[in-house]
Amino acid sequence: MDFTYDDEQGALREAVRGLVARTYGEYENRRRTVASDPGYDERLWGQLAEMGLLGLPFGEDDGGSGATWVEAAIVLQELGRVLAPEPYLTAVVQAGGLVADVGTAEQRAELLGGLSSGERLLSFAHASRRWSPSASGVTASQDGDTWTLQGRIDAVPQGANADVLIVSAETPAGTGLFVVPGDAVERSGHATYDGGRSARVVLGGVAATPLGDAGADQTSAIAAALDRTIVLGANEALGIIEQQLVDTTAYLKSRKQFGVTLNNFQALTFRAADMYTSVELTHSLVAWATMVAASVAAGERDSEQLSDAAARVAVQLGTAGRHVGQEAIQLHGGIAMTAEYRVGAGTSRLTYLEHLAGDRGHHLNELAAVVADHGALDPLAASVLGSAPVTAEVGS
Amino acid sequence: MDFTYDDEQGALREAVRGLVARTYGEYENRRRTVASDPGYDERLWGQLAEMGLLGLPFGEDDGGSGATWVEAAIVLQELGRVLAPEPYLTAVVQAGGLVADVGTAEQRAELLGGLSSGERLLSFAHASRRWSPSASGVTASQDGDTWTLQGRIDAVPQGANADVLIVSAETPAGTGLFVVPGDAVERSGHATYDGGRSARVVLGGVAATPLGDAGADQTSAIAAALDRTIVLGANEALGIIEQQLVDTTAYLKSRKQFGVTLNNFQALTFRAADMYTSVELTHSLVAWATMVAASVAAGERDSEQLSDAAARVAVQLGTAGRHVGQEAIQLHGGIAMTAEYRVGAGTSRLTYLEHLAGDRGHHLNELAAVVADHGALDPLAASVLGSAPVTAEVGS
Amino acid sequence: MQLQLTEEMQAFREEMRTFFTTQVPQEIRDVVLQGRELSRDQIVQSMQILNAAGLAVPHWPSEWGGRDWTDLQRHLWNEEMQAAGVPAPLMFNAGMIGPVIAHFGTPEQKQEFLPKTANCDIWWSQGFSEPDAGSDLAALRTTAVRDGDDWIVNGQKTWTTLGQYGDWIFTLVRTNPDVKKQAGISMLLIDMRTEGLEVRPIELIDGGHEVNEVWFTDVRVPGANLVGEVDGGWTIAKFLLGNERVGVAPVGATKQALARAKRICADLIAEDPLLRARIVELENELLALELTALRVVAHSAGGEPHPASSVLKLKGTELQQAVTELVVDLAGPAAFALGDDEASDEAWFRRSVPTYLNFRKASIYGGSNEIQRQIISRGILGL
Amino acid sequence: MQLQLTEEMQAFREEMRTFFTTQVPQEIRDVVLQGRELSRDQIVQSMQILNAAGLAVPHWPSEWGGRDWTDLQRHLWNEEMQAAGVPAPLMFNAGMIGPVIAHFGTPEQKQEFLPKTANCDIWWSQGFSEPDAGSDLAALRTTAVRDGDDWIVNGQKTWTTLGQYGDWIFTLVRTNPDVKKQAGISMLLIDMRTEGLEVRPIELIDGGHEVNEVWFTDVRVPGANLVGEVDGGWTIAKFLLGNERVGVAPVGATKQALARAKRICADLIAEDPLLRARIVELENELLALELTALRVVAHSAGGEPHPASSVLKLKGTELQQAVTELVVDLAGPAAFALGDDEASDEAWFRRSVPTYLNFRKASIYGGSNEIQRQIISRGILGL
Repeated sequence: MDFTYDDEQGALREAVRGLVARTYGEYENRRRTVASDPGYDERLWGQLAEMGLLGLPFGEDDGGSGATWVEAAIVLQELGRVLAPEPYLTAVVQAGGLVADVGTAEQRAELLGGLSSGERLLSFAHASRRWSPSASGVTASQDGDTWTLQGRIDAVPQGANADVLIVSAETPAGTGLFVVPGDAVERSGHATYDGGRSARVVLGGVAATPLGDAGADQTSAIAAALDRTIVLGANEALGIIEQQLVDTTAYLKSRKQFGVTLNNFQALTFRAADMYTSVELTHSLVAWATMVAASVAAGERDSEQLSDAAARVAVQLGTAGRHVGQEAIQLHGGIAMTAEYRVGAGTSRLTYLEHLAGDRGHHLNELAAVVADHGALDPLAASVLGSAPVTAEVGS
Repeated sequence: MDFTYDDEQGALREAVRGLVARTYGEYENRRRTVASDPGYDERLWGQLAEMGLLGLPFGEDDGGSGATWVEAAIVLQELGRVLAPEPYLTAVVQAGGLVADVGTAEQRAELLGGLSSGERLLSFAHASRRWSPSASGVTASQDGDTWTLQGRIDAVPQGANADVLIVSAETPAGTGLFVVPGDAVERSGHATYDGGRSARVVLGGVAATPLGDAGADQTSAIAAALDRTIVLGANEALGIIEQQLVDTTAYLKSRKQFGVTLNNFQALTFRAADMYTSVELTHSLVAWATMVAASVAAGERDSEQLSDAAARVAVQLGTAGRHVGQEAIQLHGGIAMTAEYRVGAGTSRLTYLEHLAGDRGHHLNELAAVVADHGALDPLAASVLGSAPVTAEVGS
Repeated sequence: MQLQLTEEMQAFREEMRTFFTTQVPQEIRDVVLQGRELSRDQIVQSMQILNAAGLAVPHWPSEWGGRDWTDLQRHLWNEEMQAAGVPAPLMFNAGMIGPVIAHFGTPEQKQEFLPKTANCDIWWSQGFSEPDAGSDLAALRTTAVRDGDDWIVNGQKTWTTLGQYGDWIFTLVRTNPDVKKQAGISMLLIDMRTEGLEVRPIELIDGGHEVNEVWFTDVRVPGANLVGEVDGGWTIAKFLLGNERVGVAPVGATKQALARAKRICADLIAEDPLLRARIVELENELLALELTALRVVAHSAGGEPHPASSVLKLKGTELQQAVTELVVDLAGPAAFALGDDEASDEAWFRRSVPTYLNFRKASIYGGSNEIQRQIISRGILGL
Repeated sequence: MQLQLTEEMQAFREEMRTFFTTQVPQEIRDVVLQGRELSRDQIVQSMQILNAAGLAVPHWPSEWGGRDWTDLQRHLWNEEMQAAGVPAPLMFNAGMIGPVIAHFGTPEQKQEFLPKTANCDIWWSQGFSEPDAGSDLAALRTTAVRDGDDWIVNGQKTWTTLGQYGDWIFTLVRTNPDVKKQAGISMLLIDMRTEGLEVRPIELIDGGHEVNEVWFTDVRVPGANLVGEVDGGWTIAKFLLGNERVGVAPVGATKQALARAKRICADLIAEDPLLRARIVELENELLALELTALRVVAHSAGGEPHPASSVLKLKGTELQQAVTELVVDLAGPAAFALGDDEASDEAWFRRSVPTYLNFRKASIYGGSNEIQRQIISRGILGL
């Protein structure tokens, strides 16, 4: 078990950090970027593509870079640190990941190739009840080889700008996935509270191509995509809370009240210490879950382990993200309430990330349903749930 | 609505405070008293009787003082403040209250008269699953006019010392209540962690007299007795946490570390402020619930309101009692871990009180089951649940 | 001890409830109950309706429109107002500068300002905080220098809530830089149309425009606009902030918000035991808080404020924030969608996160919760 | 990054697990797993079994029984030991005075004490804290004055854990009252049978006798029993306390206690969604803590301790306490009953509250959690 980056990963981190700092090192640039459509910097997106970062987790045969989710996580941490609004999580991790898992070789080459090169922006258009992997609200009808989609999706990330939508829809087999060109649908975009972009997409009988096997039930693939979105999104969140702690600490050292800097008030410094504790514990759990995701993707572990890890990360992030995000504002005081200052925007983005693919309460209920099925958790075993030490059964 | 004591209640409080201070003002006396059987001071018990305090909530016809649960609550707060181990809560409130509610006029006169005069110690012997009002583990059999009881009760308060046991038992009608002389049963007493006394009582076919109507189902009377025990026990707990706050504050002002008194450390004083907040909020809720109990006893309100108020107090006490009890120890540091010092004993007693008649989790589940049945709570209405403001239904 | 309200107080409560729910337009109250943003006109209209009925400034001296109510009456008035979704009378007018002028003002100032203040004919803004004088208010640096009978004001205020609507601003300024910082402060009333005064918006993290910076560049203020003594402003500030903190817990509005959330999300709540338990905990804490407010008002008649009143702001804002956080979780991914109709549940979901973010201010403004803890630990516990 | 243990480390872990679960008597391990009190003999017996296998003091220098393990190996050894219910090697011997003597002792002291210390032939006690020197240890007042080659010790120590079993006590004493308080402290090794030394029990709030006062009245200590330099004791104390704090989270034992609670109370938990959620939260926090410990040990090889190691004690004790609190709630009224058979579930219920009360110490002793927060805020965050 090893939590350290190898040299290549370390270099990747430095490269991404340097790149995004040039665009968003000044927070005002981020503020300006999200103020007008498309809500991110297309030049930076192109640079990410040039560096091979948009294709990181995809195979080289599919036009990707052949790295793993660990490398994608490194990118997301750095994006989080500067609150970069680029749609890496939704386009690369969520939509791209689905295409990689489900698409035919041809689809993968076309869609992931286009995504990786920065030419095609993908988005996952999924209408469902509160993070269910099953589609509801969009129906697919088949007529010979032709599929058409009918229905509405309320909040498609970057939906008004995406070149390709991966749409989930109810089919006789369960939930299917379909490829629809972005400009073939009716879509009305709007800004979300975190500065991102979302769109209502109305599908009025649009023609669609099945992603992967026509007629197959893709519910479990969608579930895996949601789980991965949680785990990778938690890496973005980790970057945010790490930076919020840095910002808060710096503020406490520089801001004066009652004639002294705020770090003279022990009640405040102890709360900063508690933030540190939350950040470090989150760091550990997120790193572990990311390794689980990579391990599952490599076929070394069962997909249930991804689902378990994602749920655990969601629970942790729901606690620590709020703790740090709220305390960062409170310890800054009024200045953090302003849009000019990045701490509040971080808390806003954390809130988005918490609710994107399944929140704390949702996953707490899910974990609670099976809590009696295992003994003590063991992260050093082949499955964290699988091997309660024998001693758990002795001694009573 | 009025939370202040009238002159008579104020005088009662001062009288009780003065009386118990003479016995337990020095904490060492409390420690000595609980170290040997019966675990309380029989002389003080006699003085409480002489002052009419053991019969406070009972009618004058029954040998009581004809006051209300509000006055009993005043006594309990003062007992709590000095951690008096006298079994007021279990003998007077719980067992006595049951006799008052259920007993025949003759039984009331005999038992409550004896209780009030200090001649008879009563105890409620109730075997049930986790605070259920229904008996389980003891069975009553009828043969003509003769009832006999069979079974075991694991933890009867002051069970080895009580003159009269009020025993719950399964009957064909549900749960019945029976009067059994203490010396007619097999009983083995032991100390409980809070310094109190408990006993295992084994009923090997002992003859018993029905309390009140022979053969009636007394489940709801038992439920009311448990609810009252929570509300009145919360008054004892309130006395404890108020005193713990006083003790903690005094300690922070006097104890030196690193050359200065502890109140120079803002992280500690802010935590004391949070303790104060918990104490004051608890004070308000406990006072309200006590008034509800008195109002229900006076027939002015439905018994459901007692049940609701008891549940709310249990939830509040479960949070605030732990908060204050744990912080009191932590802010004192090592000294509070010692048996010589009263803060830790307070936390121990708080733990007992929380678990005596239904704890936080138990009542949180109960309240959660009906949370959708009302709008906003309204303590100024005829029922806190009953009259959601009309505005709750407009505006959407 | 008495559980029931007296009959008289029951009748009073009923009277308030009837007035608020029948005399203030439903469309204004809906804006409040749904957590939307009130317009300037709606706030003024509502306050004028209250003022016409003698319900805008009941705590002022009776000669200026006060009602000589008990604290309990004022509590009931306030709670019923919140429960009905009636916008509270503009705090800067009714709660801040009005009582100050009534207490410290000259007869001319009273005559000139109090009726217009009660009726919101003047919209007041507050000019206290500065970039380097927040919790440490006495560190303020905006100066006023004598020029004949006038004062010349230079400097900058910040966090001026709704300053974009303001007609006049009551301002703390430094009139003597050579003495202990509290001793050199005065209060001036400044017409916001005066040359050299500029209001600049501050965008908040919820995207809204609620607070402002106010810049003063050689702003000339007539000497008659000084309130109280020269260099006596700190006493006035303490008087004003003291009024602000006593007995103010936003219980009624928080209760309404929670009840509303329960109703709108009934299906979700029915499925989820953890959400139900969380709601029970919030309801219970709100009940304890409301009872504490009642205990305080019943006890403080004609004397010092009850010590427990310090917990009202602290706990009140915590619960206010906790309810906004609950609503965020109830909304979940629905908060990402576009709710077109502002009055719809969908729009309420969409507003959930901006509201949550906006209410982070509640524990910062108006005496931060750290200041409240200090008041409790020093002032009450003597630590 | 690597999720799996290497094969070598898997084998090492398996070796530890096998040893602990087969070579240490079940009856001793049951006492630990059930949260009962170990006897002196059981602690000594267990440590001697470990020592015979080279598993008692693996972190000591290799010439005195150390194993030159990596931090990960030491972590696995410790966790498996806890998981199996094996009593940890007596901390005062293995974790405190042993490393001190090995580092600061004379060759004679090493020869004399280290083998007996590793084998628990000497039971060491700790004489650091005093009634007025707790978190502020340097304020200690017990004095040692030269008398020829000897020292004469007077004063009082407190919180001496298991001092009733002690053969020797390592003691911080003031040898120079005239300098800065840290600069006048020395460390003496004192035979507890020396005349003038008295151990007095302190009863704790759980009713147990776990700590003691140790009184010194003209206790004569040979000069050869001084460790390190005269007046150099503070350096030794910092060395010792530093060892104590690095990488010590009681994760394994807490996990066992939680798993045990789940098993014993399975029926109750099956009925109660709030209990289930609470257990999930605890398991999750324990997982995050264990992963943090692993992150720290993987990272600290041959250098400074990883900064995150400071959270291990802080969070570790909080979770330890939270699990004892959970068990209190699971036991509920069953804690009032008399469980006759110490090994029964009933007795485990009965012990729940004493255990809960006893573990309040965890956040006070060994560097209180306030001290930990200070280490984090000052040492790591630079505040």
